[in-house]
Amino acid sequence: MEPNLVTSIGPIRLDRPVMLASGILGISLDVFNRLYRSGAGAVVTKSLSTEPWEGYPNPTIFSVKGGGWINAVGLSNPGAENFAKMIEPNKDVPIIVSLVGSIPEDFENMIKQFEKCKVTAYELNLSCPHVAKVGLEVGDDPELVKKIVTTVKNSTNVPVIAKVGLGTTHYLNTVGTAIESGIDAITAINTVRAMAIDVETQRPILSNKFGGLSGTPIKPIALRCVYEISSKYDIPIIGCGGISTWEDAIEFFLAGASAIQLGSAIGDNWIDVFDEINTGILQYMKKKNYSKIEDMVGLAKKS
Amino acid sequence: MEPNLVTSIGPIRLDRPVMLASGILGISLDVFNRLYRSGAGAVVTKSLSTEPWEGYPNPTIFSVKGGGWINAVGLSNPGAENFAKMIEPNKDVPIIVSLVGSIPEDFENMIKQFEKCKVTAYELNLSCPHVAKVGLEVGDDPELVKKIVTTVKNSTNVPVIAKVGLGTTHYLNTVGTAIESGIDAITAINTVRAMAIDVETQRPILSNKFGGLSGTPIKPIALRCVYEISSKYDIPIIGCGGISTWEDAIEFFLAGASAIQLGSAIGDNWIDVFDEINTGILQYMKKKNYSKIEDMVGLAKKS
Amino acid sequence: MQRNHNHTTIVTVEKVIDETPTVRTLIFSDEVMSNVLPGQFAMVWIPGINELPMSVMISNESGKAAFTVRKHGAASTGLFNVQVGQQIGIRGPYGNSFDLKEGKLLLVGGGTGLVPMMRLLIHVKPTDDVTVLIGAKSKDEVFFEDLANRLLENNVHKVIVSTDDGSYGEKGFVTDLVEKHLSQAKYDAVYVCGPEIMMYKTVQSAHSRGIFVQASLERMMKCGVGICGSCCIGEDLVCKDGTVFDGEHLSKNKEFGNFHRNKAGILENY
Amino acid sequence: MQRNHNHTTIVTVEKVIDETPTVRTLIFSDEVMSNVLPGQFAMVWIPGINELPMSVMISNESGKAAFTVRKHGAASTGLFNVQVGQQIGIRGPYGNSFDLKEGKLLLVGGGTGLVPMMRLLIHVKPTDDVTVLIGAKSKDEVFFEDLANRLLENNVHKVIVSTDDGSYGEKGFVTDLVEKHLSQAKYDAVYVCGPEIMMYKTVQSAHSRGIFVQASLERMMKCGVGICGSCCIGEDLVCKDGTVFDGEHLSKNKEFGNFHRNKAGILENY
Ligand SMILES: Cc1cc2nc3c(=O)[nH]c(=O)nc-3n(C[C@H](O)[C@H](O)[C@H](O)COP(=O)(O)OP(=O)(O)OC[C@H]3O[C@@H](n4cnc5c(N)ncnc54)[C@H](O)[C@@H]3O)c2cc1C
Ligand SMILES: Cc1cc2nc3c(=O)[nH]c(=O)nc-3n(C[C@H](O)[C@H](O)[C@H](O)COP(=O)(O)OP(=O)(O)OC[C@H]3O[C@@H](n4cnc5c(N)ncnc54)[C@H](O)[C@@H]3O)c2cc1C
Ligand SMILES: Cc1cc2nc3c(=O)[nH]c(=O)nc-3n(C[C@H](O)[C@H](O)[C@H](O)COP(=O)(O)O)c2cc1C
Ligand SMILES: Cc1cc2nc3c(=O)[nH]c(=O)nc-3n(C[C@H](O)[C@H](O)[C@H](O)COP(=O)(O)O)c2cc1C
Ligand code: FES
Ligand code: FES
Repeated sequence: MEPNLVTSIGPIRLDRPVMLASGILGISLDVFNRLYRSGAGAVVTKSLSTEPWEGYPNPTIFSVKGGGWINAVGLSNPGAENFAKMIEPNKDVPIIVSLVGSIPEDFENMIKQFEKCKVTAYELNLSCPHVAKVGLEVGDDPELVKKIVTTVKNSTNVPVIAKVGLGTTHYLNTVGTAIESGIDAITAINTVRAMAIDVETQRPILSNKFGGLSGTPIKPIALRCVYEISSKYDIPIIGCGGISTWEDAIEFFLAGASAIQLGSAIGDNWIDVFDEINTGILQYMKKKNYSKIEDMVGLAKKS
Repeated sequence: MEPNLVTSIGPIRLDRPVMLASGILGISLDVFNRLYRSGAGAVVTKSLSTEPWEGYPNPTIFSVKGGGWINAVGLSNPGAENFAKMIEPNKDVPIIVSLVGSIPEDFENMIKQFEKCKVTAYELNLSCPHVAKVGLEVGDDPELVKKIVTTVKNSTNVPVIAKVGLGTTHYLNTVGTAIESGIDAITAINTVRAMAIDVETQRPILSNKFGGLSGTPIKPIALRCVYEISSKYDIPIIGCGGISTWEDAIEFFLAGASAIQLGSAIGDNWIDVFDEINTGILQYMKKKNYSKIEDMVGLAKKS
Repeated sequence: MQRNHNHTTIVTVEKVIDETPTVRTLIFSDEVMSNVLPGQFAMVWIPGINELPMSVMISNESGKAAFTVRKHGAASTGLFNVQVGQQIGIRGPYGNSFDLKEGKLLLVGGGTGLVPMMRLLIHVKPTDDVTVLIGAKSKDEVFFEDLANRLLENNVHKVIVSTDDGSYGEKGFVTDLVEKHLSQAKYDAVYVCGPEIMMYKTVQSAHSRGIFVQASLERMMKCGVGICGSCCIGEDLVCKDGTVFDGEHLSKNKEFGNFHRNKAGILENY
Repeated sequence: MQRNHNHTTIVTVEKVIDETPTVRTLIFSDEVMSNVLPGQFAMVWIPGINELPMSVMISNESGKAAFTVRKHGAASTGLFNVQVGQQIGIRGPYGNSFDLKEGKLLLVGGGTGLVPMMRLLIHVKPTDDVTVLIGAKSKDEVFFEDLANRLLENNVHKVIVSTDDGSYGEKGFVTDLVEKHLSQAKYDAVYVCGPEIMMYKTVQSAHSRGIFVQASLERMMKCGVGICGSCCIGEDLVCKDGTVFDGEHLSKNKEFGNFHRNKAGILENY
């Protein structure tokens, strides 16, 4: 049988398993359409807040000598309301709307804005490592995670994903809390808190000093997180972190992810990366005689 | 004034600020002598336990495509007693003895073995991410950290360093606990828990499945840890993680480290790396008109 | 080791030239930047202040390059205020470049949009017949007129300035001049860089006549490398797909000439 | 993209040859490994079992290489049991190689220590006069005698086997043969690989006579890349500084011939 790339992440069904990660090229419907045509199975929007945010001043992104990027864009975004209006015309693209907020009501209010939109899922950003009062600061507080996930699950029938990362509370506990509160899937991981200093001018380079490390350096860390989550919990997982080749994608499937997201690879290889990875996955599936992505999910745990 | 490389890490005074990190080439006095002659300011021994350990079966080390290494040697070591005998003849090399254990008595007993040895400092490994019941599992338990540091400080006059890393308890809390308990300095960071899967054979590559990521990928993470520690606490810091060039070394000094350690760079550039870094630091100091390492420690926090 | 264009290089400003009360040119040594193509830009870090996209200006000394900056908000004013001897960080070059045609060429520039035009001029063939139209608000704001004449001294050429208030050169908008020139002679190609409305009208004038035209666009740029999305215009990313687009492509883009995105990514009218 | 020698490459075992009841040769295709220098080794991963250092054996087909393994503990038995069609992972080649001299050469090998010797033989010049001494416990354990003769068919050569029990070839230790040969004729160089005591005595015999001698050492190897330290002998790391050392250097090393380190890193007597 010819293999196909269809995958299910719990209630979410996608024609292709490689998505655009949140925050990368994620502010315009026209660009979403282009990425979808380029092979992305879904696009995750920039994390949206109740109000528009300008984000931090530049420099907001830094290219690490050893590979990867450190960014502190500071969650700049047009706000949920503006964004919802912009994507209203969307018919074709599976859009996953990423949300940040500090209290359950933030999320509830934002979801209301999207009532007229085709939304494939919501992704709760519980893991941005460089903005105060949202992201990781929320993810690190188990009580708050419980309240937010419960509230969001009560306000929508659209599937809800929690995105976790390395914070001060162990991400496995956050995953556990989210599952107890009814989450549909987990995205792991966000960027890892990091920094860079310029030796000539002797200053931190990013205007925010600290940022999030993404790209190839974090792949081995992200992979172990996916493996640890899938070993401990029975929950659909979306792997994210440093994926840039089809081999990387397969590693994440074998570790237990049903789909993957990528961002930094676009900065290195531009948007052709989606097609390259899709093609590589299909060839691998043919060689190993798999008909669907599911056939390989979690295989590395058997050994 | 001609700059020199002398540095003080609290009570520890070294002629050169670049040390060999624990676990790298760290089991033989002859090799320590060679590394010292090659430019290392001190050598940290392999982490020693009360009894000899064989460690995990091979594969115990994996070279990551994007750079860096994942290792799970499993703290193989000849045990404190054998090791102490071996280094007894040492006169020249500043040796920092790294210790792992599960309870305060383990550390106390090991330190007794070294009574006849010239030991520059003890480094308590509270952060190995891949061996059960020691390392991070100890570092993640604040009560245990308190007891161990207090016990060790009571059993020796030699300076004591705590080595921290990214675990389930936030490392900044571990640092705080260690400081309250009388620690003399902090080494940050150890390897970061990670894994690799072979897509052909579909298995985790390391025999222990999980290992610790070291080398260039973790540099931006280690650097932010040093910056965070030095911003929050007044404690001498030894920076460690992904350092492979003199620029890396300077970044760590600017972030607040008084000395640095390196390991993985040896796997990439062999032991000439010590001399290269020493030379680069001296040139930088000349250019910036510094006479001693201390002149640049923490400068990046001023901006 | 070859320089990775994404890694910031620190350079020292060696000379500062006041072009107008609000525009300065800062010269520095950098082999890579001295050789960028017309239309390419750099991300310029002013330590402690900001980082912003800048077209790379030519220098008359080899191995050197420059930025010509108009002071505006925090970032550009920060760069404007950089003194001789101070260090700035540069990464790039980024973006594509103009497609150089031969024959009768029309170059249209306004303000710092003249920067890529000056770099274009060092690439024209001696056989090209080149007309440069410079638009400015008033006499005070005119710069690079002499430079353009000097760069074209071996060509059949004209450099014409127009000011909105007529205080120098011809009176009126430079886009009216464009319309006039295109209706009076047959041009082989038109190149434009400047305020969006200037580019929009120039592209319209040329494209409607079937003349090859290219514009170098500006949009909010945070990363410069195709990651952050801040520079999108329709489905294009100016930093990766541009900055240079041709008239054919632009005439289908609904945002060109009408909208741009602010720092939060919200569409705003021009 | 060129292969990074530290990244594991998966290859499939294509053929297995029983050399003795406890020694097998496993052949696989790999351009890089087919061209390694004599003395170099690979780290060989048997998925799910272990990873161990192996000298790279020659193959008579181009583009192919092999491992000749004696079953011993878990790792080597795992490799010994790999079937045709099974996959193994390889990284390397690691280590330095023998310095090839010309003239009258003496090669001394025991057991799987013959592997680097066979690779040395494909590099000797047709004008070299080559003597190969093979040491084994008993007749059952003798292998590569025919291969050595075949590889040397265009040279003036001798291949002499000795067994401890005299069940084949000459009776006695191969090191006695070494002593005999070195005292009877003038050799230009001696190369040895095998059990440490064989290497130690061979080095002594040659070095004490001022003859150039090199040995390819074995030590516990976990990483193969100079990180873990498990392969140290005195101040040398066998994986990085070796595996080949010359007699001059070895004669000053107090551990050579006397001690090796076990898996915990404890010095043990040979
Ligand atoms: C490819 C490119 C080349 C450029 N070349 C030059 C040049 O050679 N000389 C010159 O003076 N200017 C140039 N600019 C414009 C310059 O980057 C902006 O004017 C400057 O960033 C404004 O920042 P500010 O903080 O001073 O102003 P702000 O007060 O922050 O903003 C003023 C306006 O400038 C725009 N802007 C702000 N930040 C950016 C940004 N990071 N990227 C793009 N636009 C921004 C916005 O439209 C904003 O409304 C170029 C822009 C681009 C995209
Ligand atoms: C550079 C080099 C090349 C080698 N080439 C060959 C070869 O071509 N053919 C062959 O059969 N053998 C070769 N060996 C030896 C082989 O690697 C060991 O015999 C094997 O690792 C033993 O492992 P085991 O688990 O089977 O035995 P164990 O029972 O674990 O150990 C048996 C003995 O082998 C040694 N040993 C164990 N593990 C290792 C290890 N990882 N590295 C080195 N020594 C070890 C120890 O001295 C131990 O006492 C080579 C070794 C080295 C260092
Ligand atoms: C510039 C940039 C902006 C990002 N913005 C967001 C965001 O708004 N919300 C979020 O959940 N993750 C954000 N991320 C994290 C990515 O979605 C992703 O988790 C991370 O980059 C790791 O994946 P990668 O290595 O493939 O880039 C951002 C990453 C980058 C590089
Ligand atoms: C093979 C290997 C073994 C290690 N063993 C130890 C150890 O025994 N004790 C310890 O505290 N750290 C150990 N580490 C961690 C290093 O000391 C160091 O913290 C880490 O590798 C980061 O530095 P690097 O990037 O310069 O290698 C080991 C690292 C490696 C690669
Ligand atoms: S500036 Fe970030 S995508 Fe273009
Ligand atoms: S085998 Fe690890 S250092 Fe040689």
